[in-house]
Amino acid sequence: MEATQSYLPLYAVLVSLLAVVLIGVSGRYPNIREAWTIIAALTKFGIVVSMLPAVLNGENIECHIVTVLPGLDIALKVDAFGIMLALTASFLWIITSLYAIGYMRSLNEHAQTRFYMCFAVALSATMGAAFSANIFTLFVFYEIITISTYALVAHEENDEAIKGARRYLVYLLGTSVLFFLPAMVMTYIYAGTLDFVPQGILAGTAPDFIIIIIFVLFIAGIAKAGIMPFHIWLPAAMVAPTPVSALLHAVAVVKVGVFTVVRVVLFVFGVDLLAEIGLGVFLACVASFTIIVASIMALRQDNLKLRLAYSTVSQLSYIVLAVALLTPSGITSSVLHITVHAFGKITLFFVAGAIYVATHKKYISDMAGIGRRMPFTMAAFTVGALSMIAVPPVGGFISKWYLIMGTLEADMIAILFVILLSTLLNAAYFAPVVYTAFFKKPPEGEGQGLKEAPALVVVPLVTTAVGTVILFFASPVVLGLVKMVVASVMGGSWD
Amino acid sequence: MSKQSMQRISHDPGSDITTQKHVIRRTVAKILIPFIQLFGLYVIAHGELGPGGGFQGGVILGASVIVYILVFGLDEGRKRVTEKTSDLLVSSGALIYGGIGILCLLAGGNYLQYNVLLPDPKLASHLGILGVEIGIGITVAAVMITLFCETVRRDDDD
Amino acid sequence: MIEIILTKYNYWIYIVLMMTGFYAVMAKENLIKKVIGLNIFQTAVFLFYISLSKVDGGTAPILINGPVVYDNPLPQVLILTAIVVSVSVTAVALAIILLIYKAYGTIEEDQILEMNKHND
Amino acid sequence: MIKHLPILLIVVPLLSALIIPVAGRINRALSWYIATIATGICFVISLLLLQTVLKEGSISYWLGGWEPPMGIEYVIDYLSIFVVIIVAFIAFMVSIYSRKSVELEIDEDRISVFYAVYLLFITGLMGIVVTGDIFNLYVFLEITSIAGYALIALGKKRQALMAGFKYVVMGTIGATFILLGIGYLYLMTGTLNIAELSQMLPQLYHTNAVLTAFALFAVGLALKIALFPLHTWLPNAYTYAPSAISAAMAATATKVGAYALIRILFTVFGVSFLTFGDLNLAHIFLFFSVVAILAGSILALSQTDIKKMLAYSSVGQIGYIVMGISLLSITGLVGSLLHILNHALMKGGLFLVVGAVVYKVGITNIEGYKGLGKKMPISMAAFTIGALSMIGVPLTVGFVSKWYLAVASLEVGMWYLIPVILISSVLTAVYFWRVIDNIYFKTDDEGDPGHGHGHGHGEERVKPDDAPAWMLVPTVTVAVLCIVFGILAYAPVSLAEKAAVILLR
Repeated sequence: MEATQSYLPLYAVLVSLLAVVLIGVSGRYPNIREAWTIIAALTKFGIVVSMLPAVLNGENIECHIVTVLPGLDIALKVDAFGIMLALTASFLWIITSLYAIGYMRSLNEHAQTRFYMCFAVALSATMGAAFSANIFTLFVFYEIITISTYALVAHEENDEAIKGARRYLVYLLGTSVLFFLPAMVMTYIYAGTLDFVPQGILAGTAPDFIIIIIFVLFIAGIAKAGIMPFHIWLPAAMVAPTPVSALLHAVAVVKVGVFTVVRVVLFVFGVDLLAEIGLGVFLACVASFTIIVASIMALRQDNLKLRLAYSTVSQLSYIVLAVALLTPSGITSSVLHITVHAFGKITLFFVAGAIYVATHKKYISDMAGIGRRMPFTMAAFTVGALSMIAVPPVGGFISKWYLIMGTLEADMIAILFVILLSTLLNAAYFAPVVYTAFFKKPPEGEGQGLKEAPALVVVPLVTTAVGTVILFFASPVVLGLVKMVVASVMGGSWD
Repeated sequence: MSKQSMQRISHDPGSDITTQKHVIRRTVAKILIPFIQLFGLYVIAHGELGPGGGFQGGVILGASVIVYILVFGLDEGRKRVTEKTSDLLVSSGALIYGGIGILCLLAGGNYLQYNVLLPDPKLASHLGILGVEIGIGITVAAVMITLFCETVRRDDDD
Repeated sequence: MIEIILTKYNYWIYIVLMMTGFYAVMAKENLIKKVIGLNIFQTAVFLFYISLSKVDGGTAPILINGPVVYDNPLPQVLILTAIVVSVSVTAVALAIILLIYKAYGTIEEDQILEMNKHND
Repeated sequence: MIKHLPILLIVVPLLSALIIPVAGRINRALSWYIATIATGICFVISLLLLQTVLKEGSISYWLGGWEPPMGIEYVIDYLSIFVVIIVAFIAFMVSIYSRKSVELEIDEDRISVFYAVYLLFITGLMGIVVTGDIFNLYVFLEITSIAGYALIALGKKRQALMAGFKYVVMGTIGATFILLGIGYLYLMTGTLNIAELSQMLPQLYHTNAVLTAFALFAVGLALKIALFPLHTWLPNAYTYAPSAISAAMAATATKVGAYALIRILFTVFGVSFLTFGDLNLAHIFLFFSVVAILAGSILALSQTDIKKMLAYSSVGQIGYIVMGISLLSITGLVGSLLHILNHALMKGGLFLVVGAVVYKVGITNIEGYKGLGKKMPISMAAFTIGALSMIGVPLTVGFVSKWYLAVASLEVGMWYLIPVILISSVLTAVYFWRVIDNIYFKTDDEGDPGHGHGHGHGEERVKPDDAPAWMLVPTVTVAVLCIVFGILAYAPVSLAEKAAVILLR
């Protein structure tokens, strides 16, 4: 695969950092401040898109920034896998920015300047993570995301928020320092490099038990992927304002988490090595456990955002499970699901926020009949839910299709049952919401008629819902990109 | 140590010693002090060849002033060697030492390499060491005086 | 055993002295006594150095006429410096004690610590 | 003049220290100018020396033109220049900073005394690093310590006096042990020149006298660098000293002590001595370093005073430095040297910020930091950088040294050190996060009812009121360097590597 040198990926990262400064300077003038956010989001998306043709041509765009220590470089590299996450995140940032403006203004939130600044930092770091050329760079951006989103989670500054934010920080920072970092050090010692290479760098460098230790440390260290028992931060982080939950906890943070897992599995260990030691099965078991348990926990939540949070935990493990199958279809599903789930889940979170803006309701049991008053919102919710359950013609179906193919390829029938069971559970916890919203009678005394959230809130969520559907019909386009990823990591043994 | 005994130390010895009954002490001190000082200078000046030197001579010089203060009181002593003077002496003594070192540098030698100071290296060494000893002597004497005065001073003002 | 004690008596003396001083530093509450202990502690080491320089039958290291057996002058010079250091330490310590007395009205360590506890 | 740079490094601050009392009598303001110019010159000299050393290798200077081992020799090699630059830079920064800070914290009539003693302190530090004579090292160590005692006792609170006294006692005991150790080495070899000692000692490794000397050095230096459990003088000393001095001492004094430890362990005794007998002597240090790292972090957790918290954190960080030393590998030593630099930058910066808060708000307890993020945004940003660096977040200097230490401990097969480093990093994160939380996410409710939890555009109403530029500039410079050397770590690493290779030869 050829590589071209270019500063484009660096610009993609820096655009939003520049925006941070501009946002901070113009904090006094909300309109200008938010204009900067939008401009930065559009520019970023533009830059990412401009790199797409080259990537589709099979080129990698590389950008070496600085050598911190011999063997420790900050370097960016755009490949097919990275650009998928980058495209998803930068596109959704545009929409989320619009949504955030509507949401924050409607609720007249405080400290909005800080909010937008941290938001932009988190996005920069997400781009950086997507384009990281080695574990070290990825680790750096991973930590930047944690720290910048801490401020967003603690945004409300009340006791609950501080407590939730602290738990968030302790889990994410703690695991990354305690497990991720030593895993990185060990990788460096044994492999002598930290670069991502499509077939892995660890093969043949260390005895099996060391590989196992490193693997377990990596999986435990990447708490952002929400694998149990390191998922607790995710529900705790739901105290954040909804746009934060939406973008960061359905897209940026958790997606960087699973992205990192997939990166590490495919580009550090390599499919062959893991298959040889049998670590894929281990990871699949952990992920299956998480899928089932998180789904059951989601069933028990009455707070809509919490239910979505547990649903996220379970969906993230689909991605991990898929890659753990170590088969072409599994990896396809994994990479695809990162994007598909992002669109679906962000819609759902947008809806939760819209309901809160319009009616200040948080609990599902209070939402009886709300679908009549907020038809667009709840329709979008239904689309999102369908995507989670994987019903055609919504994007979720495609990735689950490949997942099931993957289990068959890998000959793991047990996993197939897990998937089927969890699909039922998904349906079980989303259906009541839809039912309550549309078919239950609203309580007495509540007004009738349309009471949608402001347009700036509703338009984005409808857009993402439509996006979910488009993903289904446009799946051949996306799959083209995914197949490039799969081809590279399978070492050409797959057509 | 009790509070009273501390006060006795910081008590100005001048107030009751200046009375007539201490006439013997005062007379003896007046006779002795010049000789003590002369001896101090002797010791300083012979530091380069014989036993002695700036430290020892400086202490002896300082002691002479301390004797004076013990006998005539702090106020009287501070009139002779004011705070300003002793501070200046502390610095200037050490500056003489440092300055000679710098002179050696300027003359093209290493720091404190006296023999480059004059055409005759032997003479230069002698003079250089003598100068340094004088500087040290001044500093040590002044430090002794300052330390003593600071210790016995009674601080009513703060 | 006896021989060791007798021939290395300078070591024994310095160790006994040193520990005496150390004891005073540790055990005495009075700050001035602590400083005295500190001085004894240091002086013991000076004594050790000086005893190192002694050459049997040597004279003071002053060259008068011709070569004679004389003591090693270097440790003595070193200790001269060390004494200056020690005097400076004592001076600083005493100055601090004076200030402590002014601030607390006592120089007993236990009382001072008690007062500090109440202050915090 | 290049030839004379090593001695100028000492003479310039020394003579300036002597001029200050005189000049201070003419005009008080002069003392600050002299101190700043002197430390500035030192910094320039150290840079010139760095250039020379990089070009020519080590430099030797014969004091008074006497040839070593007869005369005193000043040697500047890679290790010395590494530390010299740190000391000179921090000294310069702290001098600039002092202008305002000292004005507030020191009585007016003591200001020139302060600067004079401060320069003496720097003189001593420079001397320790530059000298090639072990007795001279002792003398400079004591000059530094005595100046340090006086500086600490200059603190405003009366507890400063007791802290200073405690430091006098502990410091003097340590110094006396070192003196005694020097005596034993002289007894065995008849020389005081470090280079000559290192050549003569290998034949004497088996003697008890050399072992005794080693033990005495170990204890004495452990006291000077405040290695747990001999750290007891440090917390109070740093807490009650004037702010500028807390910063200067935290950033330089223990670092130079660590330099002395490295010099004596590796150059004087030699690495083969440590593993010569049945017992690996380095393991003793290793044990105490682990205890220090953990105990320092845990003790720091329970503090309510921020200066004390930083002081205990220093105890832990010294553990890191000693750990790197006692691994006896090049990577470990590089980590140790890097941590000397890095900790000087981050802890120095943190103490500078604390001083700025004292200047503006007058408090040092952690509770009082509530809402300061809006009041003093620049200072607090510097604090945050320092804190992140202490935690060891990548792209800050703290990460680089921890990385080296972790790699080194794996290299020598001591994987069990990794959890120690990690746990202490987590603890560090916890105790710093308490402060960060107060700074950015809590508001001072009693302070001003106008802001606080009010929704709307509350944040625009708090007027930033940061420290004066004289304090901000050095603080920010140090903080920025925390990041610069975190990213461009290659520069210090290459120098440290050169030093480590020579030391472990």
